[in-house]
Amino acid sequence: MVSYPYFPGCALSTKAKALDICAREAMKSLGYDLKEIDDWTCCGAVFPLAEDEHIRLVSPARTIFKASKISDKLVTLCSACFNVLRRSQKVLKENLEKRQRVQNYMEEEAVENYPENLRVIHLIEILKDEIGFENLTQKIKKSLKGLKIAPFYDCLTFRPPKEMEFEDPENPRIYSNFVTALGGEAIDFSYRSECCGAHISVSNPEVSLECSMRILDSARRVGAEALLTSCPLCHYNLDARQKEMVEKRIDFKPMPVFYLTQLLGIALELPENLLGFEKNYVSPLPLLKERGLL
Amino acid sequence: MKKIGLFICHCGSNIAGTIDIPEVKKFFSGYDDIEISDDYKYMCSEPGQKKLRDAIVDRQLDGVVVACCSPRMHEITFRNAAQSAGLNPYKVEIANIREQCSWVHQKEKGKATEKAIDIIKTMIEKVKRDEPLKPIEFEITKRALVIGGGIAGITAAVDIANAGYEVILVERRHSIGGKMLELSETFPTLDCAQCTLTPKTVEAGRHPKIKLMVYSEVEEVKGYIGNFDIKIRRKASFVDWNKCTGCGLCQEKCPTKTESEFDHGLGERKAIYTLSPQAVPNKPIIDKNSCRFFREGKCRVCEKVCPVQAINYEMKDEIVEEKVGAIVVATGYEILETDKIPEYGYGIYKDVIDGLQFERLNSASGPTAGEIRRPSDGKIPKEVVFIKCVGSRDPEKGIPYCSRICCMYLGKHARLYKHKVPDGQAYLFYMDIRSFGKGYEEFIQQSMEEANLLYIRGRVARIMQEGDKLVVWGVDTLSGRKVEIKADMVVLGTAVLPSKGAAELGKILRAATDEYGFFSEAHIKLKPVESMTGGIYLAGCAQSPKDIPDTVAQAGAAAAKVLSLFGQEKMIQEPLIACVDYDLCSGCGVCVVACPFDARMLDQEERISIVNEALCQGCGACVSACPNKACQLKNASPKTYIAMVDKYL
Amino acid sequence: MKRIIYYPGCTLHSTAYEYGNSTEAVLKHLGIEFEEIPDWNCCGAASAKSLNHRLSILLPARNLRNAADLAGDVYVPCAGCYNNLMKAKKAMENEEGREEIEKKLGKFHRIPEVYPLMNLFIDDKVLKKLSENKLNTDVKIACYYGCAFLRPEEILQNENPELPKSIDTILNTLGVHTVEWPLKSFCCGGDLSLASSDIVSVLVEKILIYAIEAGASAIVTACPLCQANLEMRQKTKMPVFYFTEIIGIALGIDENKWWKKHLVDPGNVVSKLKGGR
Amino acid sequence: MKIVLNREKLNSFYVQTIKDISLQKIMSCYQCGKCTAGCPVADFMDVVPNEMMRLVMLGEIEKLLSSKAIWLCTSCFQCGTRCPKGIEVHRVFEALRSIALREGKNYTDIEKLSEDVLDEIPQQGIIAGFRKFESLE
Repeated sequence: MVSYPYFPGCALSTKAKALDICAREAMKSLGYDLKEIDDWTCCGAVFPLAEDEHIRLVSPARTIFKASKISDKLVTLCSACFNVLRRSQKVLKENLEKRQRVQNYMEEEAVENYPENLRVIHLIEILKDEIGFENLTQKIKKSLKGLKIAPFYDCLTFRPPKEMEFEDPENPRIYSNFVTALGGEAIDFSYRSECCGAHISVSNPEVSLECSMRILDSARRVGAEALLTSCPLCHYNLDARQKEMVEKRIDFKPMPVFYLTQLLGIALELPENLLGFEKNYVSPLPLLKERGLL
Repeated sequence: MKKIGLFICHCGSNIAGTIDIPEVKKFFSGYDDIEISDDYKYMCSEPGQKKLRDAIVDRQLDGVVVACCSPRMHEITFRNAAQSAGLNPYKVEIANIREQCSWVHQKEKGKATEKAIDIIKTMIEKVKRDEPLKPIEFEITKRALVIGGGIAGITAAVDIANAGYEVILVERRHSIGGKMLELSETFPTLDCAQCTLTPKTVEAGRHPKIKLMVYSEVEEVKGYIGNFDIKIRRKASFVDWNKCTGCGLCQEKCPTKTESEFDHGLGERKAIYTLSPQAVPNKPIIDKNSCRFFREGKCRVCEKVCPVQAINYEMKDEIVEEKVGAIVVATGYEILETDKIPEYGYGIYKDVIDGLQFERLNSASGPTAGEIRRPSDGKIPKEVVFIKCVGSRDPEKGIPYCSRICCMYLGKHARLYKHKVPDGQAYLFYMDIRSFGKGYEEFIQQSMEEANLLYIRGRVARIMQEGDKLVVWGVDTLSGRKVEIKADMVVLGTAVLPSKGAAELGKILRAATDEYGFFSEAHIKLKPVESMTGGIYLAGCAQSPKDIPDTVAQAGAAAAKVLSLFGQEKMIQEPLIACVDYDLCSGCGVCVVACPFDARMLDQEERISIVNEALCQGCGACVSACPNKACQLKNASPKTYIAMVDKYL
Repeated sequence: MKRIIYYPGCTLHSTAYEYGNSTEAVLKHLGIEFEEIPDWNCCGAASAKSLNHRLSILLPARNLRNAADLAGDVYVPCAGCYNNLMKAKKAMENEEGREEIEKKLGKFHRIPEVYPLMNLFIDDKVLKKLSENKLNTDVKIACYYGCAFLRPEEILQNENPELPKSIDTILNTLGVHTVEWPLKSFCCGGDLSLASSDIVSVLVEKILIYAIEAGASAIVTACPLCQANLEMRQKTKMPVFYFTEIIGIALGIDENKWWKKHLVDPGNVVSKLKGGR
Repeated sequence: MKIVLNREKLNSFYVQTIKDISLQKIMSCYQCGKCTAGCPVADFMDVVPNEMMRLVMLGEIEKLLSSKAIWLCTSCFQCGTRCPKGIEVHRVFEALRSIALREGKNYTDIEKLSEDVLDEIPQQGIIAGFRKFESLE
């Protein structure tokens, strides 16, 4: 069993539990122990884009210090946490002036040796780079054969590419390869890397609804049966807000939106109560039952 | 006691405004070895030069110091003047009291005058020790090598050959004509590219003075201007071209089809093939990678059908050695691989094509016989989007420079498209319209008016496939709106890059290339066709992106440079180069390694190092490397310099 | 001296009475014979243009036809009239257009030349005569040409619209100092005066500011609409004259009834102009 | 409406502040518009991203501070990712928001947000949203 420090973040502990529980259980069955960091604090939720804001780097720095005491990797799953922690680590590693300013705010963590070598990784990077998608195919218990999944590439995991150093956001493949590894059929669609409207839902809900609807329409047009995401905010916009889409447009057909880890859970035959489908607004159960996957 | 003349130039007020010239003149009158000390407002003027000449004759001077501007400006002027008065030109030295003194010390006039005196003192020491030297002469091999058989190479080769000199024209592909042969029609006159070019390819093919070496590459270049030794690799074509009559039977019967590079992947060709119907020479090669016999060990159909038994599967590459006196580099260009910009979906969506592919679609000899049919389903596209600056002027994803031809060729494409599909709509996304050539702006304006082209000022962010349409997300910055077009086909005006392998060829030739791989010219304005290396000249896109008129003009200029070299009886070179004090040389060979010009070698019998006078550029690398101080530069020995420094201190 | 055909148009007999009256007085004084186009009608003005294109050509064309019966060239004081007559003339330049017009109006045995009134005075002989009557004064005047005498250039082929100088030439000949200023051929707002007077006010204000800045104490124009807009919409008190009025002063034939028609009292400037004599 | 340009305006304190906060080379923008072409919410903006860059260049900052567009930006980083000149346009947007917030110009009234949304939306959305809309004072 490999053990990594794991940072679930606030959404995964509350509103996006389905993303979290599946992750821990599924990874356990693949031989990985995700150890939740003790007494973690918020990742900051938003990476500070203004150059003169330093205080917002303190929280991520604290998390990075904590993780570094256990391992040289820190596993995240929520796209916002991934984005903030990965970019913060890059800034703190490369910009000594900022690092100093941040450390001025810290007490017990303010050590001489900044954990420069700590890598903030996304859970899917374990699946891809450590286990390998080919091996994953060997390890799953149930193939998602016949399930047409449209993988959605959220903004925060991929952009800005120079800071995230993840995958080219103009032609991302990682989730498609993941779906294929699980035996499903990955459907490429035009809007796969367009923004869902994100937090504009708070202030201009009609604008973000439009953004999300375009994404679902685009996936539907090429024959997708469900969407895949690993971002709680995308999930909210694309799943929960289908309620409004149905009201707004008579011909709108709802489509289930899976969390990355839910699909992994199905393929690894986790018990149904751990998959957290009750949190999905559009229930994937009818689709899964029809395909004999549950 | 020497007789040295000192001439101080005022350079208008450039020098006289800062340096107290009467003071300087006074200081040097009666100074050791100074026979005459004089000054003049403009020494470089004719009366100024006359002063110098007269003094040399009247006072029997054996050395001259001119205190004036940088030697880069007028050293040659004063040396020529001295020579015409009977003094060895290498006994003239410049004391730079302008760039190195008056210009930089304008605010401290007193000190500037002192410094000028010091500078002149040191140069007097140098002149005292200068040896009279003679320029070096050597023979010229009056044959030229032209690398690249496109319009640039062909033009240069024919021009040189018509003047009566032999030319070896080397082309990487197996027929000449280059990119221009792939084009359909050319701007701004819309005349057929093949019709314009083929008379030239035919002329090059049968010219008695041109030795055509196609399917060949330059592998090694040694020597120097006037005397290059070249090794050329003749790639195995597996067809004995001496026997082959070009009947075409083998191509017809060959069972293997593969993507045609001439049609840029839009059409097919056989495994044994000529590049195009108008190929010069009209001889096929076997493509080893697709030939069934080479891949699977059986087939041999071509061998069976060939009426003259020209097929030879055993053929090997051959190395040919040649001697030439000048080289013209005309290696042409490539276009940016558009997968560098994945948001446009090139290579993913079949109907997103590049400019050269459109040329083939539009060409009568192309895969659609000149009908505009899109690659995916052969339908006639009714909405076509043309995008400029794809990779050009894009420092992040492509190259920062402007590719110069895309504005024009996309305008031409759109217009030709409208000729063939009158009810279609063409959209052109542009950032600026650069129509700089003769008749170009008129062509673009006429296209807009007559062909009803819609020019949209903005860049495209994304192209995505929706059903059988390509949805183009652009912007019209003039109205400040996002623009969305559901197109049937998209043509990308991709950036022009140097031809593949240009930088490597640059290393072989020892001719500098820039950061992109274009050959560097010796001076951007005054020596635009000369490379940084003597005897190597540039033509066409090898130097920078160019349209056909500019390419042809430059190729003609390169040929003229070659001819002016060949017109000389002997090569003449400056004698200020390295020499060896044989008594001191131990033959250690350090200088051979240090020399960047391959000008040093060891005489194995004498066990000393010698200098190839034609190659040495007088850079001094060997001088500083030599542990015994055996290597010296002529007229710049350490003793001279120590004497100069002594005088200064 | 010379014989001309005169087309006063509607304004010179009505709202721009002072222009019409001063023109006639000056012509008489200079010994230029003039005859109005017999039975002239409206030039088509702006209203016909927007209602009926055909009518907007036929109306001025009829004036041309009537003028054709007299000898000489037509001189037009009003910028709008001049512009419309020239458009009709242009329409007759091609055969098709001429046929179309002649179908309605009958044969033209000639098409007379049409000039703006100013052109009459920049004739060398007239200028010589004017130069005998100097207004020796230090009043500075800004000459304002407006649009309709100058544009569209390809139809009018009159003065360079970016650098008009006919009025300046006339006034200079009379010894008046004219200022160089940039808004000589700027638009006063034209007929927007009725529908969007606020825009006209802004434009007029701008013209006035530049004229004042250039040191002018009066503006001189040749267009009735410009004159009306400039006097009516300004916040300052700068008088706007017709150039014929200034000639009138110089010739000593000006009349009080002209000055009464002005919205801005020109008395001060007039007496200054005269004072220099 | 016309824009009057002068040296003071082009180098105003606002312009300098935007440069300081964003650390972007504003003057290297050559107005290709690729940022706008790919922006998911440009359809809803009163000032689209390339126009914003242009107005910053022209020193028309007040117009931007009162625009709706700066608040509609979702920070999806599409603009900065695709900019051929490597300008992180999203950071310029953030700079404008920061200036507005620091001047106490809030965009929305927290009181008016629907309870349903606040209950359901994940925390990252709320924080991101609030952070843009409410100054800390």
